[in-house]
Amino acid sequence: MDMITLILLLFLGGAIVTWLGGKLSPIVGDMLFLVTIIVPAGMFFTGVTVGEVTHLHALGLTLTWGLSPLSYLFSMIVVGLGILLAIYAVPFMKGKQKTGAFYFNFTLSVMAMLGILVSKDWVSFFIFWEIMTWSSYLMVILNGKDVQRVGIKYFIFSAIGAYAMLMAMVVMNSQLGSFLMADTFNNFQHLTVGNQILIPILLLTAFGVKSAMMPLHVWAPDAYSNAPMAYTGLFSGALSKMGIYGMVLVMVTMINQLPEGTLIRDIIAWMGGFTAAAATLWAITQDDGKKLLAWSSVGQMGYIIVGVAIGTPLAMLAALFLVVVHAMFKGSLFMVVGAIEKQTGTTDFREINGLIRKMPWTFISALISVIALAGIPPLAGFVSKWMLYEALIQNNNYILVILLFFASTAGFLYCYKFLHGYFLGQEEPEWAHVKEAPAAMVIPMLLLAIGTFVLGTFPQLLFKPIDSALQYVGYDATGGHLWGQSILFSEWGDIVTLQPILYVVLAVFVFFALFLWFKGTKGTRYVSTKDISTSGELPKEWENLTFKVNFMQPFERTIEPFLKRQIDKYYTAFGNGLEALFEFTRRIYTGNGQTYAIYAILFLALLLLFRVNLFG
Amino acid sequence: MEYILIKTLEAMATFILAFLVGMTYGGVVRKITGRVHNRLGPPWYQNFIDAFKLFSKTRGIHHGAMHFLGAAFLMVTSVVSLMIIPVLAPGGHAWYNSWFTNMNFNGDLIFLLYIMTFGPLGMAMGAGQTGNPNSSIGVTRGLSQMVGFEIPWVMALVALMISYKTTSVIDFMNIQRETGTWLMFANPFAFIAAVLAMLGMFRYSPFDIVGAPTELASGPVSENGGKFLFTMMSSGSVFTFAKLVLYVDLFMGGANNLVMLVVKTFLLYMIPVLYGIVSPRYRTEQAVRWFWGWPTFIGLLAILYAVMF
Amino acid sequence: MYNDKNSKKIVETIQNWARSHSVWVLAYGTGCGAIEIAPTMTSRYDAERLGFRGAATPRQADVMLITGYLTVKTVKRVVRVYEQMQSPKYVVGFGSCTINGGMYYDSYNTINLLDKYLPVDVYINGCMPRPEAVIAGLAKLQQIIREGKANGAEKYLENLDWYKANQRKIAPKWIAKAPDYNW
Amino acid sequence: MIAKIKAAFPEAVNKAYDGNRLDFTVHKDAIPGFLSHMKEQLGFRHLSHIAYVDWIEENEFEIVYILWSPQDKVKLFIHTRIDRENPVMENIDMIWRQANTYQREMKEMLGIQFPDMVAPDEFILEDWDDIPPFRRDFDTLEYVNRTFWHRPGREDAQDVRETITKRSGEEIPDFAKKYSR
Repeated sequence: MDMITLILLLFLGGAIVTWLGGKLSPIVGDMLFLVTIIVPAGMFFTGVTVGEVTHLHALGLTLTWGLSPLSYLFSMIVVGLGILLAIYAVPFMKGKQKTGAFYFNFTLSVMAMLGILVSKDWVSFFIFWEIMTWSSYLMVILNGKDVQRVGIKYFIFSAIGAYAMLMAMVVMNSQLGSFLMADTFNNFQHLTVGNQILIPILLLTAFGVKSAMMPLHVWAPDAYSNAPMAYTGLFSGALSKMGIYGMVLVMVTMINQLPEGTLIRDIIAWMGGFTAAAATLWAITQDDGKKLLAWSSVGQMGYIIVGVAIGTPLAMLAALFLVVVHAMFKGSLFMVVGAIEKQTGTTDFREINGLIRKMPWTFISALISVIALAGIPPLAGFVSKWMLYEALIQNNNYILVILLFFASTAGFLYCYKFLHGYFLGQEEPEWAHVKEAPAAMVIPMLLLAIGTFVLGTFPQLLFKPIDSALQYVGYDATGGHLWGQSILFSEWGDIVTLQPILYVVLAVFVFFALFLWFKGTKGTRYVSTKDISTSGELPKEWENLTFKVNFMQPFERTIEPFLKRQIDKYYTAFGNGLEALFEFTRRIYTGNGQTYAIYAILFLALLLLFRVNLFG
Repeated sequence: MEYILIKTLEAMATFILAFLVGMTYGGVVRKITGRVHNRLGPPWYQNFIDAFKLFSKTRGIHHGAMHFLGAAFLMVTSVVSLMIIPVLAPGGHAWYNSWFTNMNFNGDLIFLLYIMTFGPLGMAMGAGQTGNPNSSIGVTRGLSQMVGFEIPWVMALVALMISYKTTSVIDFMNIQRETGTWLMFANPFAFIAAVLAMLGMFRYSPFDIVGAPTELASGPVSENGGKFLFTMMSSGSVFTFAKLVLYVDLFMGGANNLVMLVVKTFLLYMIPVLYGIVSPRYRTEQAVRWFWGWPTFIGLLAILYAVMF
Repeated sequence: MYNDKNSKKIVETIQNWARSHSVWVLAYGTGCGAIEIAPTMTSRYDAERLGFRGAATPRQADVMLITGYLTVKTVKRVVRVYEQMQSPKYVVGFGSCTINGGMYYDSYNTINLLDKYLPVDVYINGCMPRPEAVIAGLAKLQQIIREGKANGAEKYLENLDWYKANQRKIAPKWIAKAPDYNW
Repeated sequence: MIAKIKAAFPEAVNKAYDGNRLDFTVHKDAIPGFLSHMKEQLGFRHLSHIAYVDWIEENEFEIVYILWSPQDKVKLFIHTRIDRENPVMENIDMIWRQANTYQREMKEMLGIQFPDMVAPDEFILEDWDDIPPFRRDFDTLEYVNRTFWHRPGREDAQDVRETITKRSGEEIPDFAKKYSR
C-alpha cells in the first residue's frame, strides 16, 4: 500500500466516517471533517514524491497512478485550497442544513481531484472525473433551490463532456489497445487522420465543459452561484482547473503532433478571448455578488485558455501562473462573499451598504484580492497578465491582445462594483448589528490575499515548479532559473523589475497616507456617511442615498447590442428536449450516480456500434 | 546606502519639476480659457495660490480610513508612473540629465498601462467611502469612459510595439534618435489614435462628464476639501505632466533638455485644451461610442500599417 | 522655531494673502440675487481675475453668497450648508432682504436679520446690488481676509449657543434632528 | 348645461355669467357626489384649482372648486361654505389626485381638517406652532415682531392699508380696523 493509494483511501473512508459521525453530533462531524482533510493533505505534502508510479490491479484491468511535476503543481492548488476552505467551511456550515452531505461531497471532490491528477491511465482518469462531477453536482443542488434550472443545466453539460471523453477513450483503446496515457500520447501518430482530428476535439470538448469555455460555459455562472460559498471557492478555484490540466495535456501531447495544430490552437485561443471579453461584460451587469464572481471566474478561465492555446513557453508560464493565482484570489473572494452571506443573510449589492467599518478584515482581504484580480501591479495578477500580453504580441495575435486588454480594462468596472456594492456607500442602521466574521473564516481569506501579494513580488517562488512542470510536458527550459531576482522579462528584452517597484509603491503610499493623516489631525474629524453635502437637505432615517440600482447603467447602455445575443437562447430548444428526457429519467432513478452509470453503459454500447460503421 | 539617498533626492527633484510644471500648465490653461471667453482670466500662478489655500485650511472632515487611502492611491499612481516614464531622452548632454533617470529601466508600457489605472481605482474607493451618491455616479462614469479610450490607446501602443519589437519606452526613444524620424511621422495612424484617446484621458470637454460641476457637484471629489483636495490637485498636476511626457517620449522623440521638454509637452497639451474649450459635453455612452467609432478604426489602420510596413 | 511668534505671524500673513486671492464661492442662489451672480462670474465682470471661482460643494467652498431673502425653510438649509463648509469660511449677504428683511419685513415666513443666525462678514446693500456692487463687496471681503479680520467661523463657534438658540426659535424640530456642530 | 346640472342636483343654486363660465353654490355635504357626477357624466374632467376665501365677517370659509370641461369648453365654479369654528371638509382626492395638494395647502394655511386624507408630512410650513397664517385674524406683523428681529430704522414704516385708503378715498370698515394696526 503506497502513499498515493493510502491518501486516496483515507479521503474516501474519511468522507464516509465524517458523514456517519455527523449523524451522531455536529461537533464530531466537524472534527472528523477537519481531520479527514488535513491528515491526508499533510501526508501528501510530506510523503509523496514526484515521479513515483504505482500499479493497481482491479477488476481485471491495471490502474496506473503516479505524480508528475505538472500534476504536482495542480495538486498543490487542490490540497492547499482544500485545507483552507475546510477550515473556513466549519464555521460557515454551522447551523445550516445538510452539513453531513456537504462534508461528504467536499471530501469526495478533493479526493476525486487528487485522483484525476495522479491517474496515469484513462480509466481511472474517467472514474475520478465522474466522481468529481457528481459530487460537485450534488453540491450544486445542495440548497435545493433552482434544481430544475441550474442542476439540470450543469448535469447535461457534464454529461456531454463525459460522453465525449468516453468516446475518445474507447476510440483510443480500440485503435491503440492501451488505456495508458503515455502510450496514447506516444503512439498518437499511428492513428488514422480522422481519429487524430476526432480525439483531441472530443477531449477538448470534455475539458472545455469543465473549464467553462465560451460555447460550453452556460452551466457555470448558475452552478457557481448556487453551490455553498465554502465550496464555490474550490469549485471555481480548483475544480474548473482540472479542465485546464487536461487541456494542457491534450494541447502539448496531441495537438503539437497534428499538422492542423496551429489552426485548432487559434480557434481555441479565440474562444478563450471571446470567453474573457463576453464574461466580463456579463459580470458587469450582475447585481448579485455570487453571480458577479461566477462570471468573472469564467472570464479568468478565458485568459488561462488563451495562454494554454497560444502555447509558447511564456504563454504557458503565464497561464499556469494565472491558474495558481486565480485559485488564490478567487478563493479568497468567494470566501468574502460567504462571510458576508453568513453575517448579513443576503448577497445582493442593492441591499447591503457600508460594511467597511463593520467587517474591516474582510474588506482588506477583498481589497487585496480585487486588486490582484484586476491585474494591477504590484500584485500577482499583473505578473500573469504581463507575460500573457507579451506572449500574445510576440506571437502576432494582435487583435486578440486588444480583445484581452478590453476585457481586463472592463474588468475594473466589476471590480469596483464588487467592492462598492458590499463595503462602501452609506452606512445603514439596518446593518448596524453586523459583526466581523469569526476568525476561522477571516484567517483563510487573509492568508490567500497575502499570498497573492507575496507572489506578486517574488514570483520566482512559483516559477520554479511551473518551469519543471513545463519541462516535464516537453518544453525546453523556460528560463525559470533566470527569474531569481523577481524580474519579468521576454525575448524582446523587455523587463519589469518587481521588487524596486514594490518598494517605491509602498514608500510613496505610506508617506502620503501618513501625510494625510497627520496634517491637521486636530482639525479633522470623522463624520458619518449620513452627513454629506446634499445641498443642505437632511436625509431622513429611512432615506438611503447610496447609488446602487442600475450601477453601471451608462456602460450597460453602451454595450446593450452585445448583451442582446446570449448563448443561452441557442441552447434553449436543444435544452428543452434534454431536460424533458432528464426529467423522465429522474422519475425512474434517484438522480444520483446510478443514473450516470446507466447512461455511460448505454452510450458505450451505442458508441461501439457507431464506431464500427464510421471508422472501421 | 547613499545610493538610495541620491536616488531619493533625484526622485524628489523630478517630482518637484513635475509639480511646478503641471501646476503652471493648469494656471495657464485657466488663463487661456479666460481669454477664449473674452475674459481677463486669473493670473498664471493662480493654481499655486489655490493649492496653498487648500493646504492651509484649518478644519476638515473625513468619512473613514478609505477616504485617506484613496488620495494616497492616487498619489502612488502619479509618482510611480513619473518614476517609470523617462523624463529626458537618454541622448541628452545637459548637466542635469542624470537626475531624471529614476526608474526608467524598471518598467515598460504594459506596466505603465496598468499602473495608470491603479490610481483611479483607489480614488474610486475613496469616493465610495464618502457615501455621497454623486461621487459613485462620477466614478462609474469615469471608469466607463476609461474603458472607452483605452481601446484606441492600446491599439496605438500595440501598433508601435509590433513594428519595433519592443515595449520599453527607452527603446522607443533610442529608435527615434537613431532613425532620426519621430514615430508620429513613422506611424501617423498610431499618433492620431493616441491623440484621440488623449482627449478622453485628460477629461476636458467634451469628455468631462466625470466631474461635471453643475450636475454631479464635481463628482468623485465632491466630499473632499482642504488637504484631500490639495493632494488630489497636486497628484493631478503631476499625472498630467507624466502623461504628456509619455506622449512626447513615444511620438516626439523625447526631449534632450528641459526647455524642449516644456515646449513639446505644452504644444501637445494644447490639443485637448483648445478642443475642449469650444466643445459641449458628451453623455457617457455617447463618449464611449465615440471612442469605439473612428478612433478605434484609426487604431486598426495603425495596426495594419505596422503589420504591412 | 515654529513656535516663535514672529514666524507664526509671517506664516499667518502668507496664508491670509493666499486665502484672499483664492476664494471659492458657493453661490446659494436664493431670491433674486442669483441672477446677479452670472454676469459677475462670466466675461462681463470677470470675477475670476480676482481669484474668485465657483465651488460645487460646501466641502470645497470658502465663501457662501446668500443672494436675497431667506424664508424659514431656506434658512435651515443655509445653516446646514454653512456648517458643512470647512473653516476658514465666510458669508456674504446680498441685498436689503438679508440686512433687514427689505420688502418682506413683515412676512411671517421670511427672516429679517441674517446675522442673528449666521456670522455675516460682508453685507452688500441694494435691491438687488448690481454686479459692480458685488465686485466691490467681494473686494472688501478680500481686504478684511487679508487683514485677518474675517473670523466668522470663530465667532460662530464661540457664540454657538446664541446662534443655535436663535435658529431653534424658528426651527425647533429641524435643529433637534440636525447633527451637532462640534468643531 | 345648466338644465342638465339642475336635473341632477335641483338644490344647487346657480349664478349666471357671460362667457363660458358657470357658477354653482352647493351645500358642503353634496360636494363629493356633485363633483364625481360632474366628472363622470358631464365631462368636467379637469380640476383646475381649489380656491379658498376666509369670510371672517360671516364666520365662514368659502371653498371654490374650479372645473374645466375640455370638450364643451366650460369653466365650472362650485362654491361651498363651511363653518369657521370647526372647519371640516370632505376629502375628494380620490376623484382628482391633484386635489390632495390643494387640500394639504388648505389644511396648513387655513386649518381646514380633511378626515381620511393621506398627507405624508408637513407641506409648506415646517414646524409651525401658531394659528394658520392665512386666516385673516392672524396678524403677521405681530408674529414677525414676536419671532424675528427688526433692524432699527423701520419704525416709520407706513401701513399699506392706510396708503390704499388714502389713494382710493374709501374709509376702512370697522371690522377691518380691528385687524389693522
